[in-house]
Amino acid sequence: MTQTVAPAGGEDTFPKLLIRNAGIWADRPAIREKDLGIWQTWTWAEVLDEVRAFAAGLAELGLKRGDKVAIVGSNRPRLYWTMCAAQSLGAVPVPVYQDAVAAEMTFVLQHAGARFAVVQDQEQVDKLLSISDDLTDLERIVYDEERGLKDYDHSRLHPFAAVQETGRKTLASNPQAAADLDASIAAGKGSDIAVILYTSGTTGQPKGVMLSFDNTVISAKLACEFDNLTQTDEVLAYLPMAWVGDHIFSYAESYWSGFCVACPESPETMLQDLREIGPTYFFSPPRIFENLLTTVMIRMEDAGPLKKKMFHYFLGVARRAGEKILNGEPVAFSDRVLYAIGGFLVYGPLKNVLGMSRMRVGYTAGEAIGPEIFRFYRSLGLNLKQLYGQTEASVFVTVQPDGEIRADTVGKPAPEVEIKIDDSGEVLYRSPGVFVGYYKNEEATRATKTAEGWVHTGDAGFFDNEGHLRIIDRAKDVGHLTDNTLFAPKYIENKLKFFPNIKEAVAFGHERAFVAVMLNIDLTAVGSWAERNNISYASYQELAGLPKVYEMLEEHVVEVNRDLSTEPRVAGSQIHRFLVLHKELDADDGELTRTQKVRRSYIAEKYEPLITALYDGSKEQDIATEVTFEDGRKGEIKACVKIVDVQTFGIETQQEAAE
Amino acid sequence: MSVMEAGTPAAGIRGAAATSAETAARETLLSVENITLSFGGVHAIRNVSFEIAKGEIRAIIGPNGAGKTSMLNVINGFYHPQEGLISFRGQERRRMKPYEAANQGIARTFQNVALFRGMTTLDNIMAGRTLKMHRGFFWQCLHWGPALKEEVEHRHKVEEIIDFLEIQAIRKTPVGRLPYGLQKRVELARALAMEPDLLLLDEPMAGMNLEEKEDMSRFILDVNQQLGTTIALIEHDIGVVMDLSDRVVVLDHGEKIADGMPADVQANKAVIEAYLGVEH
Amino acid sequence: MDILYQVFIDPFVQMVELPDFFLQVLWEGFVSGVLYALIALGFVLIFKASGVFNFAQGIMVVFAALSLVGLYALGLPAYVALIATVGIMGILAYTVERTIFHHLVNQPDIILLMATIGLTYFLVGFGEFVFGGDPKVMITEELGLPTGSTAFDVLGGLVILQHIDIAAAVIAIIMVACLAVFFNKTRIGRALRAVADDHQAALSVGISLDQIWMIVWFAAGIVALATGIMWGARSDVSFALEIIAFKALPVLILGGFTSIPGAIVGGLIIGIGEKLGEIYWGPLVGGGIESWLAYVIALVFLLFRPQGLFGEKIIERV
Amino acid sequence: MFYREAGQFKTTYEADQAIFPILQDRMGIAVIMVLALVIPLFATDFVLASIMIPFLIFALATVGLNVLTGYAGQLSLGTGAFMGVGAYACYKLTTIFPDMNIVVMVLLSGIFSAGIGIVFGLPSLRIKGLYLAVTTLAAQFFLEWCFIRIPWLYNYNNSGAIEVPERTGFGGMVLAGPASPPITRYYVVLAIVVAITFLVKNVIRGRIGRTWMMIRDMDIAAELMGVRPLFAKLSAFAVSSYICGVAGAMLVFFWLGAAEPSSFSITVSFQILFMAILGGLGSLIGCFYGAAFIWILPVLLRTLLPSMGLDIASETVEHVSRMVIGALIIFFLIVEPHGLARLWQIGKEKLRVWPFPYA
Repeated sequence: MTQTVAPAGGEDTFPKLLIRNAGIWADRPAIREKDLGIWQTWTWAEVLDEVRAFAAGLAELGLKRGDKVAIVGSNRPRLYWTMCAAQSLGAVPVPVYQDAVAAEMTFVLQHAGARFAVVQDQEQVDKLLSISDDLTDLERIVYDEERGLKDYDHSRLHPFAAVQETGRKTLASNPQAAADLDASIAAGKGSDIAVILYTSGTTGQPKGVMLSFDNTVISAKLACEFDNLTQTDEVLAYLPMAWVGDHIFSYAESYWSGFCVACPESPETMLQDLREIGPTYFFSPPRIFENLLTTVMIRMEDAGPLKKKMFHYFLGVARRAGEKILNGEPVAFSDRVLYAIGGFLVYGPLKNVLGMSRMRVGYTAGEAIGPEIFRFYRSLGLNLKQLYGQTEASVFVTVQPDGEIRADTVGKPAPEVEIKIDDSGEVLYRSPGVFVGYYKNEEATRATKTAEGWVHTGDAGFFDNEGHLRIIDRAKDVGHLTDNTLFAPKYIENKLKFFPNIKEAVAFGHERAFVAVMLNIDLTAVGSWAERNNISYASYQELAGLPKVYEMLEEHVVEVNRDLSTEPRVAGSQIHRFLVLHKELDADDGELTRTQKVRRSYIAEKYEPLITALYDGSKEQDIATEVTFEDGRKGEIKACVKIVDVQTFGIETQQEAAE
Repeated sequence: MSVMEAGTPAAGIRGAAATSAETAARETLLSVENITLSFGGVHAIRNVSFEIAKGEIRAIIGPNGAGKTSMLNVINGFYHPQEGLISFRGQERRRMKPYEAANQGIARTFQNVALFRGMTTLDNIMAGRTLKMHRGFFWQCLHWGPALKEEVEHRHKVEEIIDFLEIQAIRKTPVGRLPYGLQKRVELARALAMEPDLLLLDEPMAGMNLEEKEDMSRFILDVNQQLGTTIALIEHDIGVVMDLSDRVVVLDHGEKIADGMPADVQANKAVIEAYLGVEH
Repeated sequence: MDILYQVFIDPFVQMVELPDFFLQVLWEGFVSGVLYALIALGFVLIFKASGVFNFAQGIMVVFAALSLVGLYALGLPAYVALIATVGIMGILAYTVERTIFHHLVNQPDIILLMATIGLTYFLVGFGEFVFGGDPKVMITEELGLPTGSTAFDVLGGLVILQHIDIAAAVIAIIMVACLAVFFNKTRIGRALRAVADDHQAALSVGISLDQIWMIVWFAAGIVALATGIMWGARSDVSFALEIIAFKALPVLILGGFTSIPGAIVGGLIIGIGEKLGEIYWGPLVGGGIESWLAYVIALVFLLFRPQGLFGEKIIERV
Repeated sequence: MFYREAGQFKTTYEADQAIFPILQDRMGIAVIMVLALVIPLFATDFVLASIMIPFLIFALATVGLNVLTGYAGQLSLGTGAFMGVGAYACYKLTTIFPDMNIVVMVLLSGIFSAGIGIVFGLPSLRIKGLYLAVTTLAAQFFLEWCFIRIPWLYNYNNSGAIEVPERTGFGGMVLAGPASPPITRYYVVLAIVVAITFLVKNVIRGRIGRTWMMIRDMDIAAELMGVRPLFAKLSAFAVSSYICGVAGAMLVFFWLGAAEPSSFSITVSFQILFMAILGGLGSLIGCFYGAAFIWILPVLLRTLLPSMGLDIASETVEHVSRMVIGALIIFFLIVEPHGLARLWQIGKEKLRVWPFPYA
């Protein structure tokens, strides 16, 4: 670093933290990206240099305090730098889901009033240009990858490198510009809006959650202290940048504790990259863990019989002893020996192949994880914990402390978080991370955040005897059957989704006589099963309708019923009928949110005939559905969906609950 | 937005009128004049002349056995025509070794994938850099100092090509294990690694499915537009030829029967008789 | 200048001065050429039908000769031993096909070649294990082959022809004739040619590749036996004979790998050339050049005609 | 199973292109090197002189052949003769310069072998495959003939053989000759073999090695990419012959102590070829496996069979071991035509993706 940098005026904003980091960890890696075959690495000092150059370049292009900068693309160092560069100028970054279609993007960019957009590549540029008539505020687009954009009109398009180049020149030649930048950084304060994150929202239009520096910096600080994160940790940033989880874990915590963030080469190579980096701190929604487990099981199907036997034997040992050993509970000596052998033969290699060998702390959050999946990873000796959080809370509401990990709770209140449960069972919290408000949406802010700073989570839950919070479901989704039995759809769905063959499940039953479900098969798992059994199929639809597939799924459903029957609170909500949907639920068709959550009410509306059929005793039902193809064209598929009755069980009264 | 019209890389955007004016003004990169090639009395090519302008995509089409591949073989020095002249970048040549053609900046891919099957994707593309590397045996032995520096520099170049053709995921896979479509892409990458002025593609899309063809077309256009490489290609898929190429030469039984804009050629009666009407 | 004279003039002067000796040398060369040709014939048979370059052909010659002598030593009458040896070669062909080449279908040529080298190793070990390493004497008389010699007055000198050599030439001619008839007139022979031309086509007319391979290996075994008897009659039967297998390579280079007439012509060229070279030019460099002259002849030849005497010009395609 | 690669990522091309990019491999090779260094502390002179030294020398010769056949795709049956050239060259050199360090002489003698190799490699420009085998056979028999017929080569000895005189180096250490202790010779041989193998590995992973493999895999394409066949093939012949020559010189000076022309006969050529094939063409580690297999197995058979109470004549053991080797070659060709190195590679791959059956 040749240029002089203004003395750090504190640690209350990310630009100031960056200056601090560049001072104390100048030569430590700050961010990596797998590019051109190797992990290109930037130290904190280099990151500061890049960020300053870009900030100066943006200033030259006219970016002002208070402007909004949309960031569209997958996890790239340059896009992370953009956040800090914008914040240095007092502008507010607005990360946008990069796989959103143009129409969805229009709303966010319009609503945020973004003047600048920094995007990844030609695809995103094209997307923005196609809606540019609607984006009256958007003035400039900066892009990272130059490929294919050479011949575009560059009156308002700028290559990232060129902006940085301008910035560097300005900083070098114009002391005033450098001083202005330093002043702008110094002017930033904790109460400023640091970022606006749009929540996808299970219903209605997205809302822009405004988080201040205080919110994010303090949340990051508390989390780093909670898990003892230091500058020696490594993290893989692969989740959408627009998601609060990524923002806190891959950006805020990194700037606070100085750990290194690695960006994968491409989505296709994510697992390979994960394995190479071997992060020490890992954060993921349950879906990723589910997918990994599914792949593990599928890949083991092809192994030789002996190896398969050995694998499942040691998984059994792990189920028996693994979690206890991890929790430091007493375990029989023989089991300890077996577990050690298993560690050498199975768990160690498996963790290695999954890229989790070095994982010190892992979190699953975003939605409830199936207890079996959770236990599977824990039993391998991975310190996987659950976390309950929200965008509005800068992630953290509750966290499981080390040594108090249970599959069915989301843990104790995170540091400096207060929680209360209101009369209707809804969970409310208050913390330093609580958001400033929804951007340009006073009404929604008032509806969510009380005058005393309590935030409605919208989730129903309760504290158990040990002070752990248990979330049952979305408060508005928890319902009752006509006989007033509790009906928690997500609870049932998660049990179903534990089976690798089931990719998605939607349960119905509120104010109905019994519970019925719609299932989506997992094409990878069932397809591989079909291949092994020489069953040919031409399409997802055909595979999903095969009687053998139905038989297989029926077994799974019966299994879930048996399981439910052992839990008095939910035994009444056993599944009586099910069907297998003829198409995959898809975010492009609006059936899932961009974070892959089921949009229950939309589905109920869209597949109305099927739901009717589920409850009127029909054996099959014709349906026509509109689908959106990858290129945006629409089409219609027709199918005749079979409906199956399932065996249910009497309520078993078990006394093991006290264990 | 004006940006849109200029920028969309869709295949059909090259207006015929604009292109004809453009190519006329362009300088000639390679010209073949009155080439005749025969094997033991059998004429493979008879008195064929045409030229390839700098920066264009030139297609050579014709029915099976029309002499298309032989033509490419003549251009890159693998066959030596009995008669005729070839000039490349204004320099006449009559007889040259294939590696001399490579040296002058002519690269090619092959009808039947001709990858080095014992090597990985990365090594195959590195192989394309052979001509650009110069460190001698001594440094090679040590694999250190200048030799290592050179190796790393070229690896960097190769990685850019890998990035360009989006084959990162198969970087270290032995090419023998790759599916056919990817092998073709690696072959293109290997040819690009030579940084050629003239790239000869012998049926780059043979045996590919629709999606792979679309990918390959996009890559060919990208190569032409982004890197400015002049391309001569042989292709059977008429649709692809019409979309991709600026100008088309049609051969039949070793003779040239047409030469011109895709649309003109498509309307040419002799061509329709010789080629377009024939089922393959 | 002296050296030029010695190389280019003197040998020819000698040839003219002693024409009877020259004829004798030619005859000796012709006879060894016939034997080379017979070995090469064994190679060609197998190569033509299966594309295998059978390195073990040389050792099969030794093995056949040793079996014959060994069976005779056990007390079998000569002709019974001969028939039994034919049986042994049949078993060998069957075993080789079943245990080796059946499993190596569609492997690259080099792998097949290596397998035959492995086979060579095995047969040498096996042969020595069974028959011991000592040289044996061929049972020439017992088989009713002529011994003795006849001297002819030619060009003012004597040319001596060993009867066994004449017999060898005759047997070789008969064998080639038989093979020609076999290939051209019999169903199996035509099948063999079909296989050589196109494996797929042969399979489609219902010929089992396994059978074909067994037959050619058996045929090559019989050729080996004949070669073994002839060669054994001229010298001892021992594993030193193995070395003659290497001579087949230049013969094949000259004649082409798939041509029976080529094998004959090539064998004769090498046999005669080698003898002439040894006698007339050898002394210039201290003799013993027979060991490598054949290869150099083939090599020089290759440089001018890489495809061999009877091969077709190769047009490389890309 | 043993491979724990998570967290081993590369931030530079240098690290990515290292010979052993995986930490566990580096540890493995370090263990092997340490073992190789401490073996003399435990092994008898017999083990050193009759097993380890010849094993290393043959492994080096196999490396030489592998450069030519495995990497450049040029089949050679003349390895024995090229080794002979090295041996005789070294003998003459040390006769002329008796006071020079013998290790230097050994390394220099390879140059003569390389020269001869280039001469016999010239036909490879026009001749391919089996046809080329004839060229190398010509070299084999012609050179063998030279060793017999040119008395100058063996200093006009009556025996026609060469006897290794006592030679020293590195400050008076006796390195060759009857008085040299096996342990010294072992270390010298080990050092030379490791160093040359390392250099060869470097050549192979660089530009020159790639041109060899290009010629091997698809000579026409190679030429159209600017490889000059003349240079590629001849350089392969030169490097290969150099290594074989050094191996040949070591064979005589550090192992046999004396040699006659038959020490470099076609049998040796085949033995080395077997080592290369069994070990795996196109693999350096395979050379060591192949040499170990072909050299050590018969030694083991010779020692083990009698010790199992089978009282067999030594020549019978010889015959049996030939049969076993022949059968094993065929067996390996059927099971894995690419040799022990490929088996090793497959095994390693399995361990890397363990517990999964494939990646």
